[in-house]
Amino acid sequence: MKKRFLMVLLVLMCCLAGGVAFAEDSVASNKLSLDTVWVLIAGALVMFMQPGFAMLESGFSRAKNACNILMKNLMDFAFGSFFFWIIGFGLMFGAGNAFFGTSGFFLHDAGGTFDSLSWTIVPLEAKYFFQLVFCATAATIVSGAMAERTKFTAYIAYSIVASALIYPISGHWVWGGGWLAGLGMFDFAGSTVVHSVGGWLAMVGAIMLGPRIGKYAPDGTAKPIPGHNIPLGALGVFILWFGWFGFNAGSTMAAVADIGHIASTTNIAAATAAIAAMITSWIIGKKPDPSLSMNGAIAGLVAITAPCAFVSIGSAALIGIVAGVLVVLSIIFFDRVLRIDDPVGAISVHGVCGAWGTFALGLFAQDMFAPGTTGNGFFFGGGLKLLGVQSLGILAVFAWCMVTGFVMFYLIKRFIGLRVSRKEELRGLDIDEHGSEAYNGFQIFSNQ
Amino acid sequence: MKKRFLMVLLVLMCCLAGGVAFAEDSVASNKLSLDTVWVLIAGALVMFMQPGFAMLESGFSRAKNACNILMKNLMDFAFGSFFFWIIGFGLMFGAGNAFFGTSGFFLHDAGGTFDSLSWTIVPLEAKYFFQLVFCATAATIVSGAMAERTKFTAYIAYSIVASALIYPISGHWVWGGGWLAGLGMFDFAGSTVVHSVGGWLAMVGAIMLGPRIGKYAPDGTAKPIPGHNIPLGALGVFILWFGWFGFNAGSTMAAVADIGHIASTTNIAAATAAIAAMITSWIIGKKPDPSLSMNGAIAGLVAITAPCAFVSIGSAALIGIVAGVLVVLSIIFFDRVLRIDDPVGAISVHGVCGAWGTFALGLFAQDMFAPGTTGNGFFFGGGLKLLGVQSLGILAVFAWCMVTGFVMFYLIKRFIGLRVSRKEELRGLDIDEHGSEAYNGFQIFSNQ
Amino acid sequence: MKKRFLMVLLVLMCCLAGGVAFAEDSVASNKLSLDTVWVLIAGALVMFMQPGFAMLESGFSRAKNACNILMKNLMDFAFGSFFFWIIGFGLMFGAGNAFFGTSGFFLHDAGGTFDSLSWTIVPLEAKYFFQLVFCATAATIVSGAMAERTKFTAYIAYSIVASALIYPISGHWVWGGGWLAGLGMFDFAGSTVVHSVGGWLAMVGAIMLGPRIGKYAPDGTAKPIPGHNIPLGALGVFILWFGWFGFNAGSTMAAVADIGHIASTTNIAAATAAIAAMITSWIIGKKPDPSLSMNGAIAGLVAITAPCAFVSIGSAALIGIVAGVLVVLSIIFFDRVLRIDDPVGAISVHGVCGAWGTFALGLFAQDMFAPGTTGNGFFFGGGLKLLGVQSLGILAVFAWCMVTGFVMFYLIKRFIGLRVSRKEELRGLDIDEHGSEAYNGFQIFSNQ
Amino acid sequence: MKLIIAYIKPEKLDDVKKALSDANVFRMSVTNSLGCGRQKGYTESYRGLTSEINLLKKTRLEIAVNDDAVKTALSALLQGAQTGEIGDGKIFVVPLDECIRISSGETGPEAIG
Amino acid sequence: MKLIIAYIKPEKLDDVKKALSDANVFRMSVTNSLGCGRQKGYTESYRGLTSEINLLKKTRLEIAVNDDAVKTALSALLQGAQTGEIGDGKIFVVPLDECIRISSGETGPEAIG
Amino acid sequence: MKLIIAYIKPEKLDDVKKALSDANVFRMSVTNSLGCGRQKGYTESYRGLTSEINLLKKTRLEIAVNDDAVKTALSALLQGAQTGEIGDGKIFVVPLDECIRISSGETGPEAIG
Ligand SMILES: Nc1ncnc2c1ncn2[C@@H]1O[C@H](COP(=O)(O)OP(=O)(O)O)[C@@H](O)[C@H]1O
Ligand SMILES: Nc1ncnc2c1ncn2[C@@H]1O[C@H](COP(=O)(O)OP(=O)(O)O)[C@@H](O)[C@H]1O
Ligand SMILES: Nc1ncnc2c1ncn2[C@@H]1O[C@H](COP(=O)(O)OP(=O)(O)O)[C@@H](O)[C@H]1O
Repeated sequence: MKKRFLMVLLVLMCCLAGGVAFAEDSVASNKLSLDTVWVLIAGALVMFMQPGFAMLESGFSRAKNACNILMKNLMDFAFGSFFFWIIGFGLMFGAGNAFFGTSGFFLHDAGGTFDSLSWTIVPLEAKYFFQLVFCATAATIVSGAMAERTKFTAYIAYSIVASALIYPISGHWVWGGGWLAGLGMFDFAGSTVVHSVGGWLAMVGAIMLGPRIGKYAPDGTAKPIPGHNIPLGALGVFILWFGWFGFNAGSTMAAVADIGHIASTTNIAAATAAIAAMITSWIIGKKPDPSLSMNGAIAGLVAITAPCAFVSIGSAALIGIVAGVLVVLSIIFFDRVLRIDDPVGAISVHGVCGAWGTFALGLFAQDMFAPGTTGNGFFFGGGLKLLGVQSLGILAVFAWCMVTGFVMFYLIKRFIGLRVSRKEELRGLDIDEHGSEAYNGFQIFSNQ
Repeated sequence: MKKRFLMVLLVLMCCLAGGVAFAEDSVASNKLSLDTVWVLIAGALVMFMQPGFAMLESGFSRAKNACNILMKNLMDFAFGSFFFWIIGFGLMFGAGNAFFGTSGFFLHDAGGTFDSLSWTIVPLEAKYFFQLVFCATAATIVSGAMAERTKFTAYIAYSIVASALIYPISGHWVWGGGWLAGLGMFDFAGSTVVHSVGGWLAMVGAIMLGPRIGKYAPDGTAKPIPGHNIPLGALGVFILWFGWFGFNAGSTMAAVADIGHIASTTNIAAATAAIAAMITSWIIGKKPDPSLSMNGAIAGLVAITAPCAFVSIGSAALIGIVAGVLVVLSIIFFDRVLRIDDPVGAISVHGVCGAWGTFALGLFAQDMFAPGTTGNGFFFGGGLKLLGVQSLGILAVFAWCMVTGFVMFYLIKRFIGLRVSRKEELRGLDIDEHGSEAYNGFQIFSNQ
Repeated sequence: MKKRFLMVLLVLMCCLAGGVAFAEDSVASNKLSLDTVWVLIAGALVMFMQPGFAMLESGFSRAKNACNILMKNLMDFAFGSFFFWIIGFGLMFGAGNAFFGTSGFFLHDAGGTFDSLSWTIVPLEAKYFFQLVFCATAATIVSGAMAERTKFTAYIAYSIVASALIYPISGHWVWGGGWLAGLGMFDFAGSTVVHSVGGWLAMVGAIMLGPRIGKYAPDGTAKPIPGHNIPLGALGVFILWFGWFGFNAGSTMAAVADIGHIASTTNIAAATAAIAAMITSWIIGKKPDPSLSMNGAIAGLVAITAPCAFVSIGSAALIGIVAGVLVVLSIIFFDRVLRIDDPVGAISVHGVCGAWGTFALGLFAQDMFAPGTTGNGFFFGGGLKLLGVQSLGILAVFAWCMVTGFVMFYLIKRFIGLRVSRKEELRGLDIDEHGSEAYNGFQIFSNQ
Repeated sequence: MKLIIAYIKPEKLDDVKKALSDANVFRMSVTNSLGCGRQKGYTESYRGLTSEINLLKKTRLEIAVNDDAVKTALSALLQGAQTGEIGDGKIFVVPLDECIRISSGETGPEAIG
Repeated sequence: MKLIIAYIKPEKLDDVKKALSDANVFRMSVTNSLGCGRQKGYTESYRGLTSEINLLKKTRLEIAVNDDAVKTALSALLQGAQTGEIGDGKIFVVPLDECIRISSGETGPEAIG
Repeated sequence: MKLIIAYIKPEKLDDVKKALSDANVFRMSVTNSLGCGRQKGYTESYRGLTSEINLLKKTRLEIAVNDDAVKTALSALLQGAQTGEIGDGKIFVVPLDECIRISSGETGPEAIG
């Protein structure tokens, strides 16, 4: 029966083309089909980053909380898909003011509603699908930093607010034709729009929760709480790296030859960042640390997300190296100096390196890669203007996340409660929140 | 050397086009290439659902049977690939009568043999590859319901019969130009053709096997037998969700802009079903159950498979909600009332929700999405006709699977033996069937 | 801001087309875009084979070395990405002599530098990305054979030398317009160029390391050292199978309809090889062995890699069957007769079956699949010429790997040290090399 | 007071627990262990190599009881675990000098139950 | 000499180790075990079916001490593990006839520490 | 009858089993445990933070023997497990009041083997 369906589609396409000759019509329809195929595949790859995060986060925390983390990752995607359809997409891309969209809820296009996305010819629903998986990425980042002590209901509430309101609004500023876009800020695939938003919300969440029991000795020294399944975590990292080709190269939202360049910059930044993080951890800790090296790879990917289309492979390698060093130092800084307990390093990886990547765009951008857009960055003679706007964007989004994050988590704390009881935390969230065990039958030491 | 190869290909294509001018020729060849690329990628995504099932099924059963389940999943795909090439594809799509194809074995095209697939322009082998991975999906569903007690040889025998005969024949009715297609039944990507077939065969298998030792107390109350590796199961669920974009959107078998719509309906149904299943499990069991919520996501995907191209996003959300509630109730019903032991819930997820999805097509279809095909469903003023045909299709396939399933499993029981010995079941199938252990060195309680 | 970027791109494309009419221009640009999309997606799939190897190798070795293997797999890809950009790609595809390229380092194209890749129209960076992931595949194969006893620093050194020098140079001979290409050797996607290189280097490494403690009893009999996580290994196998569709079908480096054929031959060879390996292991060991069956699937994929575009589905099935039998016999031969300790079977899977696949091309090739390239193989009346050249290629690459492998590992042994201490090996490399444990909290027997 | 250590077949744990609780013995501690007894092992193979597994999986119980309860506990254990086949397991009885309930500090016979 | 077997709450292990080392007891062996005591279990559910988990996770310590050290060891154990709640655990003291240090072959009281 | 409890290095298990079977001791039960002895631990690091691991992995054997076999069993254990280094492990011998073979109900010395 697909047969009849396809024929009708064909006829429809011909109709769309009106009086135009057949050959031209097909050229255009081929282009449309190709762009849609590319956006859809890239979107599916980004969707696949969800298990990447789920495996990474559960592998890097303790066995007794594994089910809980998996449920959070599954459910934030489910709720996000729903609420981004109802509200988020409209707020982000619908016609409105410089601060948020005021139309386009339920994907309702009253004509011109989604002009902010008219630069890509793919159908509206393809746009929604692609943007949705980005939203879900931002939302899911937070679960890692809040792992092992957050109430399940509180997390659900957070994920709805973040997908429906917080992420779309700051997203509107940069990608929805809002005020930051107007000022000339660039963030190709979302170092700031996606990752920093996730990272900063993660920071607020981790602060308001406080550290896990046993994380800090009475004298304040940090203690390691090792992850229970490093192979699972490593799988997550590789899946994320894989999905990132959809994330960055797909952000063209059109099938253009330029995606070869983007894939190369993306890959090299991840590679150099992994190397740099490994070496940094080696110097600091005397041994090459697996989990920090893996964080390094992700940090490089986060950092190259904003500039991937605007910088050379060499610049990308440098951006990656800085991200790799930065992420290790930042993790140690948050862990030991600020004493914010972030089990998987989400704040440093996504918040800090997202900011670095956005800033690096202002340093390394070269006009030749996308003539007439970013212009040259600081290192290529472009002066401080671009750098200034980028910095402003970083700060604005930081401030936005701080304020809304604190309000949101405060209200959740007040009305739902943010943290599980001491007893529940000691026994593990899996049992009390879900009545489940992740590894039934395995004999596991549970003295933490 | 690929160079020479490519040049030759180019020349060949030009020849194919005959006297047509170059521009037109390339438009057509671009279309052909694009369609083939899309079908191939979608097919690879569907193939990737194999590890999705393998991880889900092994994670949701006990450690002592993990190798066995993995072997079954690997081998049913291997045997399926082989026998679908030899027999299955011809039976399903070859020219023949209203009940099965009688030609096209070994992909032999005698000219017009595969007219039932002429609505897609991709090469025959691309069609075979894409249809093969669908066949393998149907076959592999059964291993979950029959897990932890089926003889390996019996399962191999089953998988050959199912891939070579049972699946292709009912598939012919709907997709191969058979009698159900003639009546006007629609099943876009296979809620019935693929999933229900798998689910109903799973039911027959589970009935004929009987429950696992310890599943039912002497008084008949069902006891939980928890899965041993929920993170692995969750990974499987995410992989399936990912692969489903190939499953549904790829079923266009052509690169058309419509795939954006299909991806959106597919995703929203999975999301709402996961939410609905979680809430249902929460109400019934006082806590949000991870494995049921995961089943929910898959149930939503199964349900939206038939109608994905014909319904709105809103309808898809509703279809998902019903699927999510239904799957939990159905699992409990099969488990406690019918006392059919289905370790991973395959019957409810694929059988029941496959039927629901096919039925829902008759309720929610709207003519506007594929004009001239389904027409409007019951809720959009289309009356009961479509609903009737859909119901007939559901019942016909159900009956087909019952009859052939019982005959097949009866013969297997007779001549090979269906179930392992009590001792083997207690010790685990890994040791007696494969001489292996899944988690060597791990200390695992084995008191079940 | 992507909007502005896209517009500019559009304008650029129009400019590129110069005076050509719009319709034709778009046909060409569509073709370019489509080819690039295909190459990029295929490349991403091949990149995804990295976690495939990582999961397979860590799952098939012991828990105490899991982190170490994962780190090796992560880091060889990171270092490979970097050094293949700097040196490797130029050596392999840059203009030079019959033995290696002498230009094109840092992807610098001085005009005509990369003529050896001019048969594909995708942008240079897309070519780099695609070739890079092939290089990384070759490099990562070795870690499996050297698992559980190699020093981390030694492995890093190996991976740099292999990605920067050894792989690119023999690659140049076949794919870079070197002397083997000149003689008419064919290796479509790299049975020899990629897999045999990895396999033979793995052999040299395993020989120079010596077997793991406890692998051979004092009387020389081989003892099993079972892998610790077979589900993880199985996941790796499925991921590899999935990624292989990118590996083989993507090696067209152009979106052509022929990829349907390639996907079909690739899949059937994997399937028949898995079946053949299972049956062989069944006959020899009385039970169907999971890890050998999984090796069988990979062996089939390796074998079909060279001939996938040049042989029929039937021939592919035969090639797979031979590969499946061969790999089991070879593993046993290396294990018991040669007493080379190869924990995951990398030598047999990649070295031996890579050679078999390259040879099989000379047997089964048929002119009709790529007219004017390979011509007919021996079984189709093509005589011994092709077979001779293929054999020469196999031997030349074997010799190259032996010589360079021994020199490289000798120097590493001399200056870095190749093997960890006895104590470290007994306690596990995770603790002494990385200060980590893979499964924290799990109670694991560690008496091996 | 005695400390009873019993090795039983894993699949018998539920029966044993039932038999014990019928005999009013509710306290116990369970671990798993690998046992080498009269029961023959089985063969495992991996990648074509076989090895004799003669360490079989057993469940280990530790039950501290008062002297007057030893007999009933032992017969309950026997009843729950016995099938008559080789591999049913073993019971060891060790003298117990002292028993302390940590929560209350109680000692001796009162602390056992 | 005595062999002390203690079942404690897993999360108390660090406190217990500290209390013991303060009392100059440095040697011990730790396993985990499932325990059935007075403490009530909790309910687990899986796929809509619930089961009462009455085997709770406990940490098991084995500490061999000389006769003169038994008292201090026991009070250290109590101090480290006690919260006063049900579920704090149990301590069993078993007579120890002999102790041998494998490395040196030393026996008796010298070998314990 | 005695119950011998031995903590040995994991990698010595095969040697010990061989030595025991040479001494005609075939029955035993094996678990793994974490041990705190004289042997120094090692340092583990995770995400830049280090922690001293002083609970080392040991294999724990439980062997019930008749009084006349104690000596041979002990010397076999020593022979199989001894390297002379710190960390070789410890052996504890505990009096065994009773032993019952579950399958047959046999008790005492006959039941041990
Ligand atoms: N002498 C012993 N010392 C320690 N453990 C023993 C001894 N004899 C038996 N066991 C334990 O009891 C388990 C059951 O022993 P088995 O020989 O199978 O019992 P039976 O002799 O009653 O058939 C063994 O696997 C082992 O764990
Ligand atoms: N009689 C006994 N025999 C063996 N183990 C026991 C016994 N009594 C208690 N235990 C162990 O001690 C643990 C703590 O027991 P529990 O009843 O919770 O302590 P309390 O009675 O001090 O509250 C139990 O989980 C069990 O492992
Ligand atoms: N007093 C003790 N009580 C309980 N277990 C002990 C005791 N002494 C040693 N052990 C166990 O024996 C193991 C070996 O002890 P160790 O000090 O390394 O031996 P040695 O003193 O012979 O070098 C320890 O890891 C611990 O498991």
